Amino acid sequence: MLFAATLAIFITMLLAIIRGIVGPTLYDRILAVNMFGTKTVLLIALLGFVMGRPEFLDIAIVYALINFISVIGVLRYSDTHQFKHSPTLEDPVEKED
Amino acid sequence: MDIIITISSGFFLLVGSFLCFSGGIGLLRFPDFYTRMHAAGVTDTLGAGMILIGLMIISTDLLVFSKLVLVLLLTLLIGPTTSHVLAKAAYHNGLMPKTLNNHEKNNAKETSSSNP
Amino acid sequence: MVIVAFAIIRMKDLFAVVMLLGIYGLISASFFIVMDAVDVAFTEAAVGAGISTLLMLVVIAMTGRKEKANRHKPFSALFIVLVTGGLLIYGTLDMPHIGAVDAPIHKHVAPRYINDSMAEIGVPNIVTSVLASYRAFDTFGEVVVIFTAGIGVLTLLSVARRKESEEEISSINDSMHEQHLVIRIVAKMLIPFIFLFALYVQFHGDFGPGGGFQAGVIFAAATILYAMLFGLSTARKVINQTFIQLIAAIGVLLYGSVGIVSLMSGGNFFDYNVLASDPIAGQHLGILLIEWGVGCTVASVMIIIFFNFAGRQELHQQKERVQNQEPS
Amino acid sequence: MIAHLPILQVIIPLMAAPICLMLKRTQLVWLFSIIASGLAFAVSILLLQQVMASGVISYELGGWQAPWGIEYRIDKLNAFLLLIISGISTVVLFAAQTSLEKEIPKDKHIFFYVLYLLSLTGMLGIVATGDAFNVFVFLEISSLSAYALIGMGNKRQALWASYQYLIMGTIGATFILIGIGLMYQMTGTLNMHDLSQRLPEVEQSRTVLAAFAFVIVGVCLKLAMFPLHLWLPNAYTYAPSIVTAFFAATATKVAVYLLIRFTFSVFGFSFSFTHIPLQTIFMALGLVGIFVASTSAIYQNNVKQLFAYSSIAQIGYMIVGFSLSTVTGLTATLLHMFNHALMKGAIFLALAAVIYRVGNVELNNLRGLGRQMPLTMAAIVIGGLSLIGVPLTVGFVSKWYLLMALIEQGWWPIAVLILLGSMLAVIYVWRIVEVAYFKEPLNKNSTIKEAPMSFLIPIWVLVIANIYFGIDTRLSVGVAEAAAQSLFGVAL
Amino acid sequence: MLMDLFNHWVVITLMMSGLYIVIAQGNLIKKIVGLAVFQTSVFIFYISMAKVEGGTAPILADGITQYSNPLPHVLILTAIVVGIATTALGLSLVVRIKEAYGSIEEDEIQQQDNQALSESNLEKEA
Repeated sequence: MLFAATLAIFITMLLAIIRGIVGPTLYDRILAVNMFGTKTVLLIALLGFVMGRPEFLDIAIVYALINFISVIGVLRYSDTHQFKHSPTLEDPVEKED
Repeated sequence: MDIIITISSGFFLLVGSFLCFSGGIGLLRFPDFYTRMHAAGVTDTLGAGMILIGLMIISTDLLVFSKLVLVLLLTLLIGPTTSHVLAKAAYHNGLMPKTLNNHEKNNAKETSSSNP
Repeated sequence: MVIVAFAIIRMKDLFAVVMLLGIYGLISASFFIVMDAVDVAFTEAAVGAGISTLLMLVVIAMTGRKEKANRHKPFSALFIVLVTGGLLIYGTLDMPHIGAVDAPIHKHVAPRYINDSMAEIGVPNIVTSVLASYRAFDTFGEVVVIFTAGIGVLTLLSVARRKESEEEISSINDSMHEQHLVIRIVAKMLIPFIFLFALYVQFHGDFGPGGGFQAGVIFAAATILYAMLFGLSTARKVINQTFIQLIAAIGVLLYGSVGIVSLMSGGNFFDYNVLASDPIAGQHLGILLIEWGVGCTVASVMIIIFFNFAGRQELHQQKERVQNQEPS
Repeated sequence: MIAHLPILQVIIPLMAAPICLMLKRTQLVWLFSIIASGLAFAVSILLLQQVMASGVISYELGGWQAPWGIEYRIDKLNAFLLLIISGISTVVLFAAQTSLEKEIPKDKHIFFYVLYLLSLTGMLGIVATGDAFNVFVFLEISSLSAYALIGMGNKRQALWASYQYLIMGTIGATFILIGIGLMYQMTGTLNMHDLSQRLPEVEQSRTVLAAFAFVIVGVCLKLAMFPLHLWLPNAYTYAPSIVTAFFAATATKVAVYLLIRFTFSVFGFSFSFTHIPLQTIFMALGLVGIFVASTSAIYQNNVKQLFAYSSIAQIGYMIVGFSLSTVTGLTATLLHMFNHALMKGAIFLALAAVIYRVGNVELNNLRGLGRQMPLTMAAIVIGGLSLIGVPLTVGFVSKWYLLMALIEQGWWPIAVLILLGSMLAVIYVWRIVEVAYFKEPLNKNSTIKEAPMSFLIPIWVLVIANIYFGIDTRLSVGVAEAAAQSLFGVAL
Repeated sequence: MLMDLFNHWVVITLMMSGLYIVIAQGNLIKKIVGLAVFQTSVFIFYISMAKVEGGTAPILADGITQYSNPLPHVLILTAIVVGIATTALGLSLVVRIKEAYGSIEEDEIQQQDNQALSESNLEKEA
């Protein structure tokens, strides 16, 4: 049962990576990283149980924190003026497809 | 007694992983950024919660149980906040959501370009 | 993993590269977990995925996002890369297989660590016992490396700050407030918890994954979160520059003085058995002090590095704001 | 306390660095770092005497036996190196205070001394340690502080030079890390002495060959040997002149020591010279390095760049001596390390004095300096002469031993090439002499006074040492000879 | 047999891609990212060396006999910290270069340097 869950999580992470690489706008990539982060937290929790070593949960907590801080960092420094026009720059791309 | 535990944890794990999986697919297939946001945000918190509850049921000693509760609380707190901040920053920087009228404009453009 | 690496090569937009580097760090950390390297996964997650991505972001905010066209020289680079790659693959042909129990490294030095580290040092986490006692000098060298990096960044980036007046700080504070309302409330709840968690990791290093480095990095991550959300100037008021430099120096000195004390009382440089009455208590005391020294240095150096980078970034923003006002 | 000398050698400058950070006034920090460096120099002299008397000293850190804990192994080779490094650093520190006023902003002086002491610790740590991974850690300490120090130069090219040095240095260090990893995988131990005993068994496997190749390439990158020397000229030219004086005399020597330590002590003499045609490769690269570097030195306008290229040429001489793989060849290399440190130290310190007075070292700005700054220019001339290898100077001794080693092997054509190389050196030294003494100064009423005393004392200490060791070679040749024999005789 | 060494070959491809980025790409930040990729792949190489089949994480727990080797973990902890130190220093140099040269493209900086050099030669002849 645990193994099935780890497999599902692993596939979702792959999907997140694809979105991360393809993602047209800047915010798609941030979303992909955020989703990837939360999924890794789950993966580690599951691995902890699969491998029978419950100490892994400390790492899961750290993961969640670091993911939170890096997403905040990304957003905090992404609203400086260089990025102001670049999302709209990419916007026309958005509208065409 | 432990049969019930394994069944219920199995049930939670299955539902949780299905939710996460659907979130992943939603992330790829949805056309616009905000719809993807919706897919990812919802399944993140709910799917994670379900899996963690599933793990809690089969966890053996108290220390592991308390850590799992901690992780659950954290994900429930962090998940929505990050989605909120992400959406606000995106909107703030002028990423217009693809609303219905955009569609009409595009269709109008396509139809007008196609028929003359 | 490999997909991400090739994506980084192809990617032009620097911002995406940093994002992919974050993902790359996360994948390698989860790989370490699968490979039973718990402490390493801990540090890689906190440092590789967290701090380095943040630093890169601050630098990109200053230097612009787009990367110019590729250079014409990929062939000679490809040649060098292929030669080294070939040499490496040639080297791996005789390597013991992954997980082979009879590989030489498991026979010569390591069994002693595994079997009698409990008897000699009494610390369950073998990695911490090797890190802090058998090879304590390596970790001392490492603390000095971090200290050098902190001083290096200070020399390159430290900018003489003019004294901001009181109301200017509060004006920034208000503008920040209405901009990030939700996040500040959540952060107010989370930051004390993160500090507590950092201390837990610091003292938990003997039993589970954790120790000085990880605690220092988490502590610094919490301060960085505070500085990002509540404005750099308020953060500087909470932790001023000279105080942080002092703590970094004290951390290194604490670590070194543990060695000197064991030197004075007869043992060799990092010999903890001499510290207390019986050897085991001496080892515990030595490891605790060393972890504490490492934690102080790493936390203060990470804070120094981030404050300098963010300070320099704010300087840029003020310059740009001035430029925008002049022409318009 | 005598038993703990090996560790004190590294700990004194290391503990001095954070303490310097706490002291507030630069005057105090300068004095404190001179005391620390002087103590390190005294410890290295004591160590040398102890080693010459009682052979190899082994010091287990933390009380654990060799392969488990980290072990400091001092034999004649690294005691000799420790002496050179700490000696040069103490002398260079004397001139640091005055030279910094003109080159580094006031608030950064304390950071300069802290980084200076840290790079000194890194180098002493590399030379003293007997543990392979510890070499990597201290290598990082010395190179990180080197990047920061070079980055402090006041011209903007300093930043670019430091960046290039960082990229190449980190690649070199990571190559060494890969090499150590491969070696560890095949033998299971990190201690160099233990490695040298366990490597012969696994010598045939390809992994050890790959490990050897990686370590050698990594060290050659740090060594700025001919094909991999691109970072050195810019780094030494644009760095603050005190940093150039310190690094020119010591940094590359530490890398040569690493090369010798890995090929002779760790991999064993038989493996490294018979298995791979190391001899011919290094000989060829060394010779080509000498000629290319000397010719490019001739066309330089900036005198600091000129002597940076000449340093690459001198390293070429060391590589040629090393590639002979005979006792006299190795003695010639060790001797040349000692002599080159003295020569380059004197020349770059004198250039620091010129920069202090004139502001820059473009060749045409040195016109007529012979009369205005007689003592400094005399030091440069004597340093140049010993570079060429004129009798009665230190350079002559090392050239003489190199030629003897070559003739002993019967390769007299290479000996002729070496003499040709020194002729090239004559050309670029003559260029300076001609400009300084036989050209009239540009503006007649230029009031350039002689360099202050704080420069002249260290310069002339080095110049006198240059001449003294040219005549009385008991110390330098004796120790070099003994070290070479010990390397050939027993592997460590 | 092939499967066991597969892990090493993955590590080598990562190392080579990191090295390629450092050498071929012009942008200074891209070089530092390449350096980070290169160093992380070396860490993975060390850790995959330490794994023992069926061994668990090196934390002593009763009832478990087979542990994987703790020594490479210690080495890697040091190497990660060294990696982050080099990245931090490299990034601070990039910031200073951006201010001094106005650009972070390698060939533009080289061009500005050569220009400065040729100007100084010109005024020497004049």
